[in-house]
Amino acid sequence: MATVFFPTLVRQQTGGLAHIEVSGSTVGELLIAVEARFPGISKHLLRPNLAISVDDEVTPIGVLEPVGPDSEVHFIAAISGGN
Amino acid sequence: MKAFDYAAPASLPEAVGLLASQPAARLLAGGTDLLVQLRSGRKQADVVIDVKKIPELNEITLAADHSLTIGAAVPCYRLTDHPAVQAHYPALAEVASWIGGTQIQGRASLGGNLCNSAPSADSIPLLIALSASAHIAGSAGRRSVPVEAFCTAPGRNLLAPGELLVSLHIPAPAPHSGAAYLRFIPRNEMDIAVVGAGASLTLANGVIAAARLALSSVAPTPLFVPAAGDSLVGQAPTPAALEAAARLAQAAASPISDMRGSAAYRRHLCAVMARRALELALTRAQENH
Amino acid sequence: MSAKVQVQTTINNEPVEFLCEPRQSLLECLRDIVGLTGTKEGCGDGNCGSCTVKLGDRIVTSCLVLGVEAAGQSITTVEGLAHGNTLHPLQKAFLENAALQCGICTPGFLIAADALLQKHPQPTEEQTRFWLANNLCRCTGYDKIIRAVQAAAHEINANSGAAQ
Amino acid sequence: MSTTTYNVIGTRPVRHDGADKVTGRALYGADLQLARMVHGAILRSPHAHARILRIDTAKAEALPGVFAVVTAADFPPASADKIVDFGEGDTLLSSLRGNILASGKVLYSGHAVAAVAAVNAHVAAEAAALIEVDYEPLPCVLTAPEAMAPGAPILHEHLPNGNIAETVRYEMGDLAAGFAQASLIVERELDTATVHQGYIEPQNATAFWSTDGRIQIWCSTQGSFVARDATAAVLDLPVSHVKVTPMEIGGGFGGKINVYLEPVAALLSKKAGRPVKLVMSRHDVFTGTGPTPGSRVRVKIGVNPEGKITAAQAWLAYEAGAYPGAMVVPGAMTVFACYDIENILIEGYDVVVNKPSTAAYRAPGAPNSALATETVLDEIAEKLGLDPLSLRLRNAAREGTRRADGPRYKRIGCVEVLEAMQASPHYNAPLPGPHCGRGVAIGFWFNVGLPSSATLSVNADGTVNLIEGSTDIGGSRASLAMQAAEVLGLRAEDIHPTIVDTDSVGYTGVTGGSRTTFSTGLAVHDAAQLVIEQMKARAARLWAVDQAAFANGVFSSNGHSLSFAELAAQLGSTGGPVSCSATVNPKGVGGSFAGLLIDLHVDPETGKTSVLRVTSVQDAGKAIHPAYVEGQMQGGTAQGIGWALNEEYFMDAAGDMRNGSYLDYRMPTALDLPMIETIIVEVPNPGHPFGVRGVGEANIVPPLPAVANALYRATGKRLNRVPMNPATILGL
Repeated sequence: MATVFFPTLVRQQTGGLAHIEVSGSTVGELLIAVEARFPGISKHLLRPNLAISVDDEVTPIGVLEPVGPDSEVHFIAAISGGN
Repeated sequence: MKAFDYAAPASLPEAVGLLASQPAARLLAGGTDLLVQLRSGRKQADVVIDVKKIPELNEITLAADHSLTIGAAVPCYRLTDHPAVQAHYPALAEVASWIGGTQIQGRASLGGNLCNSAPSADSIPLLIALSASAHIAGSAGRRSVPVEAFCTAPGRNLLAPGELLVSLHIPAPAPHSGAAYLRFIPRNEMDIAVVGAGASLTLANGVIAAARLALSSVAPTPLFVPAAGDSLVGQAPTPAALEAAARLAQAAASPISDMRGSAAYRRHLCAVMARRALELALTRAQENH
Repeated sequence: MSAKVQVQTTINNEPVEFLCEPRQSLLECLRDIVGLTGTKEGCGDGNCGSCTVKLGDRIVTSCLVLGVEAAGQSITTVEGLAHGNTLHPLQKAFLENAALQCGICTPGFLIAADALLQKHPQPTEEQTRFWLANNLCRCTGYDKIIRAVQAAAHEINANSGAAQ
Repeated sequence: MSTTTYNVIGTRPVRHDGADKVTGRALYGADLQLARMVHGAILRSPHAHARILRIDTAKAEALPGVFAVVTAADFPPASADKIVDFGEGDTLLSSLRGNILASGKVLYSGHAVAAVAAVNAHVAAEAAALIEVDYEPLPCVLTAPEAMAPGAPILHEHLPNGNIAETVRYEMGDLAAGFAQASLIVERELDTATVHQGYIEPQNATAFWSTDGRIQIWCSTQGSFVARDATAAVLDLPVSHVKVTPMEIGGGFGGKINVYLEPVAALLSKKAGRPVKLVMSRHDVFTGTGPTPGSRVRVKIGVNPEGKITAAQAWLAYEAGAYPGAMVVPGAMTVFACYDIENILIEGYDVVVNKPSTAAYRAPGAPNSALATETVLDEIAEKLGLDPLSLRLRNAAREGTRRADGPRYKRIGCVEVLEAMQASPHYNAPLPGPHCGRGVAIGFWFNVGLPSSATLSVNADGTVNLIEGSTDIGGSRASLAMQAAEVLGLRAEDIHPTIVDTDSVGYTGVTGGSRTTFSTGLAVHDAAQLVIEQMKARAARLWAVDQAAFANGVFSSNGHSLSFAELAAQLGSTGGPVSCSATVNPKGVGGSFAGLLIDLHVDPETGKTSVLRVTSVQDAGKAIHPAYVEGQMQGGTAQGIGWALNEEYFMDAAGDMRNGSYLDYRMPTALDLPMIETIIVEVPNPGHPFGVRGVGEANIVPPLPAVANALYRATGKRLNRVPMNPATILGL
């Protein structure tokens, strides 16, 4: 089971839960499981300003990114940058 | 910038005549203040009169007694590079190398610095300390005023309509005299004095025979503080005496707070810069036989 | 609009005549009328040095000179530094020392440094920094610019020594 | 550390655009001259906060020589809450437009209100002054703490939480338990002033709106595609209707990502029927573009007697300026990013105030927050009697360390940077005398990936043309060409890089986020490998063999061999030219750590600081062109020192910037800095074939706290405000 971590401010939707273990072969599949547990949470996670990090790498393909059974998924602020 | 005409008279009478006939004229020497002011809209002109072609305004003349006449349009670099100025007026050569940067010094003049009449002008406290006078020409003739009387308010001076500054005259330095100008700026160059101090000091028989002190950026005009210099006359040049004179200068200051420094900071700096300028003037006086 | 004025100058050793309004700066005249856009405008008030040109025997910020004032004078801009296809030692030293990043301040630095080396053929670091203080660079922290000026001075002196 | 040997990478060739840039031939945006071109000027608000009651442009339009006048009313209609996203995060269209030309209210002094196109810039300025605007001035609010206070003037009615546009929060472990384990807790609050990137070339844009409905734009931008997409969004056009040609760019540092002039020049061109050029004045750059946020940051750190951090807490409020989008999120993400800490709470607030809408500036948000963390750690080291670098090493982030925002680090170089600082000659040299102090600090920046494209075309003479879309701000043509040359077995000089318009190359993200050498470099690397594959096939065809090999610049098989150039000459007869493209959107971004050592002298009577010695240390992953890596480190260090000591937006109570010129903004001159020593650390990034991390940004993070720490050592005072200028140092 992969672990999906919730950003601190999204934990209002999870009753304070910081992470959850769910099954799936892509981030998208994991999110379907997460949404089933916390209806409406996806719109707080899938925002243009949030990047999806799988196993500590920001993925450019978002919900299409494959995950393994030990994967960690984070939703982190998208960084652009200045020089 | 609004449109204007340009004239470059070749003689003083021609310039005076032009000025008299053109009420909205502005004089251009180095242009390093004027063009910025015209571009920003702070000043307007119908005609800009370039005074650099007038011979009298372009001369540096060291008389036999070492008194110095500086044409109002002489750019700073010519003072810095002038061997006689370096020899007899080291503080003047120095201040001319501090106004703006290298490029600005290719254009800016002490005459322009005086006529711009900014409270922060670097050269004015030194000119006051050196007892310089300003030679003025107008349709009513010529006159001469001490530099300390020249500025009347920020950006204002006693030039009447139709008058222009011809030259600055500095009397011959006394034996055993020295002068200095020091300014405080947060950067090391290209900055406006938060506080500046000009000092001159003459020694005779181990005591101070004469002293003059003036400050910049601490009052609506460059500030001559006669009491500070007077307090030193007849005294031995001790640190305590210099410090006391500096305190008198500080007491005379009425600084404001702005983007370049708070009133409290400026007031603090008055005493520091005045004392340091006196110290350097003293060192030079002691070296000047 | 005031009547335009015909101005005769020598720019980079070539006679150049241009027609300008009295309010136009030398910088505008060089860039917009003569077409020499190598000289840059960074501030318009003489504080960045990007528009530095040599006017007569002195460097000036051309934003603070009127075009009409240049009448009868000779002007050197960055376009006039190289001899044909041979770069000036300063230009070469700037390239070899990576003394430019964005390059916008470079023309002004080159003209100012050229004047420095004419006054002080082997300037100290302090002299170099003091002379160039009217030229702002925001990319390099000045380190490589100072090194490039010193390298160019060495090269010029070595060559002039060899020629003697 | 890097051990691979390369032929080209790591050398210092002359940059490809160098000759153009030292001879004045390089064309920057303001240098562009087009037939029938006219010139624009922008009218800006004199008020920091006011309602616009009426704009009358009649007098301006009537002035001889005027071709067009535009206001916000000229934007095409769009729904008020439309959101646009052009790859850099989402923005409300109304905010984007509102900052370009104000509508309804002006939100800062300098806010653009209207624009004019006229026969020359002087007439345009005269016409702009003839536009009549009636304002109803409103109270303004200028700092984050004031804007967050109850009863503060409200900038945007649509924000649900007053002037707080966004809140960010990161929590890890058990903060209370962590502080309970601490034997020493230090808490400090520090303010920083608004500062500007200070690029020497003012913003400029020239636009021509053609009769076929397409717009061509030439401008100074860090990202031609972002400029294209933003302009299209603002003008409600398909992106394919806009073509952006990036001109040479005179500095950016993050400040030339946002769009200010391009849509205005386009609107003016549409009305005027001619190309219109807009060039900002220096004052406009200060007051009308995005500086980087002022901030208030509070940091509390607890340590045990061994100096291990047991808990860390931060509270950050950043000034977004007029529209949401302060850099508080990256500020919060980086505040403790250098350290391995179990128990963390970080709260951040993005606060709108009546100042120019802020923009990125080199590691945006990170210097503000690192200032607090690194000065608190300095105090802790002093109180524990520990060497400040040893304290940091004891807590340094390593591979596997979890950051407060969630992910764990891959291979990073934080420890290596600290060790290089400790071993440096500078750190082991004595201070020169009294009133001197040495400060140290470190900092982190993520760096970014984002899409990049490149095309390589082999010339018959054995050279290769490189077509790319990353504007070259600091030598990236060279660092990209060198990566191509390394793969192709050529010299850097054999590659001819050209930066082209948005119609002529695949999508390429901004030159920003320290990403160009990494991401565009990867595109170049991939395209070069495709070239090699195709050329190997040609060699095989030529020699009638199944396959050919390529090594060290030579194609070979069965005793045959041809150099790259020799084979290039035969491409025409073996099937035609070879040209390969690659577009990447990479993972594997490697973050960079940087450190600074600085020695200062403070004049105790005036408070004036002199910078005596500086050493900048940074993990580059792999330095492709070491001279330009050093250049980035030196430049970021100089900017950081300027920020620390003297730079600031000096605002009066009415919200007017009183020092909007280079004279009074006080950026460092050549006389204000010593030589800047550099130590390049190379811990290769496993996510890049050459190990590149990117070096544009992390170097500006340590200077603020390093200066503060050095000032403390020199004066005995812990200052709580940047700039730490002479008056601040004396408390006057």
